[in-house]
Amino acid sequence: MDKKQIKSIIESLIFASDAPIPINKIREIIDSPDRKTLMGLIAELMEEYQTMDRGFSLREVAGGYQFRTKPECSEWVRQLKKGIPLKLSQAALETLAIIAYKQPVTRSEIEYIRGVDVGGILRSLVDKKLIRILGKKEVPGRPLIYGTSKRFLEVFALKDLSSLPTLQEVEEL
Amino acid sequence: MDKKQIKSIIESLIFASDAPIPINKIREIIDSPDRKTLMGLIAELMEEYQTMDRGFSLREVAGGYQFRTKPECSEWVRQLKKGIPLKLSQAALETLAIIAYKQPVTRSEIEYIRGVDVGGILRSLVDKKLIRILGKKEVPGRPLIYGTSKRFLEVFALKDLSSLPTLQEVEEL
Amino acid sequence: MPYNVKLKVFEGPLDLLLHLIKKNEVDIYDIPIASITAQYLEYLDLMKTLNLDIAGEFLVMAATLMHIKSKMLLPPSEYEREELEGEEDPRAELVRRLIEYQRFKDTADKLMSHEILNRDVFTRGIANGASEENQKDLNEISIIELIEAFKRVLKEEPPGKFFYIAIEKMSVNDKITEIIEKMKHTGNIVFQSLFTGIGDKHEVIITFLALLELIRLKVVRVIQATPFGTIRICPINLMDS
Repeated sequence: MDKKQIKSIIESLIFASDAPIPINKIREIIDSPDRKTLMGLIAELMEEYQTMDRGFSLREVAGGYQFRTKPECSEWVRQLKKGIPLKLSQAALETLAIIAYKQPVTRSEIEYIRGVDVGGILRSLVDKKLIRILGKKEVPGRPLIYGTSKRFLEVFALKDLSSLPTLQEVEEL
Repeated sequence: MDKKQIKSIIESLIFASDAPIPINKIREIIDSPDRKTLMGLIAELMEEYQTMDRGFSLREVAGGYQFRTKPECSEWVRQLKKGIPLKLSQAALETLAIIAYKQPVTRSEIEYIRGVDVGGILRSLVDKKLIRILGKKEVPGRPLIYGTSKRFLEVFALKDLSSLPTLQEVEEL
Repeated sequence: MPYNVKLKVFEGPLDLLLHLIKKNEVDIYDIPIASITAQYLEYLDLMKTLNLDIAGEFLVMAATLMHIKSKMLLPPSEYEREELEGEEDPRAELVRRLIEYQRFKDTADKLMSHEILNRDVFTRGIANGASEENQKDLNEISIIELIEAFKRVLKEEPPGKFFYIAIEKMSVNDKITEIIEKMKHTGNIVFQSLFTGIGDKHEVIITFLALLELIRLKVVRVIQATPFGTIRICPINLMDS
């Protein structure tokens, strides 16, 4: 197979997958190029879509690759979808941010930072699949510990947890 | 809006639609060009995808437009779909839940709780390696006793069974 | 004359304090505690006047503020001064918490400025038919769903099925007899099997005590062939006894 062909197969796989497709999954299916070459080809594709002025582009999210519509088109696509976009209250968002940076974290640790009870909020974040229960902490009382989910990465278009923006120092209020 | 922009919006709509999108639906959302112009733009897009050597193309199907992977790639796309994600029915999930919380448990104990035969479900859960046979119960008839497996812990990302949250803990969230 | 009160909703006492610090344009590292405390209490009063529920956390913070204030007002005694040598500012803990909280507030805002799925960007549309028969992808089932399934099952249990069992507290002697009887039938028994089917903590304890007693009386021997392997209980000349 030539490069062009491989690239079009990669595209078809990413396109056909229901969820972000990890590079290893692509390699399982087309085993010819080595990992490094494959990554290079995907990078080329991403570059092409970025410059091509199409309605969607190729993105790296949640440990895989996925086509997503471009933000410039959001106004129109929203009309098509009509679904309610994810609604998060300020309280839920703050809680989510704390969990993202402090995971694995217990409820009482979150409450110490926020200064308020977070019971209902945790429940709703679990229901929205943005966070998940990781297990129990090995301390007396064995409280549940929480972390963010793969869905969290998908929703906030993050490659992985290390691509979270760095927690900034507060310089001035 | 210039032509390029309209074309990219059309693309984003076709891409994001759950089903082939009819031209009238596109016009409802972007109302500026007349029907004829719009059809011309779509024809241009179809032409572009045909010549572009991408992994998918724009097709007119079932009274609408839809992106579809190219036939040349079908061999690989089929493999993607083949890697069946393990699916669980509601009944299977409930049975799994009973085993998780009541283990070690016999088939008749599960059936007593669920009120229906669970033979088939138990077999499929064993096949999926989510539960395993722990042994036989020391009662007349020596029925098999079931418990969850290591794979079960992996799926739910639990360190061990004692990390399984209790009903009460979830209620308190 | 009616007047409008614009009452900002605060996420909690820390949020309110940050607001007051910003409003007064004071240095967070040198909070004028008396005046900030006064304004904080004023706000709580306003909430009371408007019949708003004041969450307990706001009251706890009020107490904390007043405690800090008193610590800063009272000149330490000679004795305390020595004690206080090298001790930190009474406000330090609060300042740390405020700064930590502000960091997460900023981060939360930053998260919202990301390209958010189904708000700014969308994935390829997937036909609804794909999820046949309510089947759930195993990779997507959370523990919570497992628990919800269990709760559903418990709830669905027909009420007629419940019956009461008079709890009869078993004695250690009863249990000893039961274990010996069991061994007469089956010879060796697996340790775990002593506990299967026991729903009640009392009986678990009794069973264990009975086993200890049997070992002490040298009626049984406990064997484990490999570490973490199956523990077996074997009778010693059971027939003679």
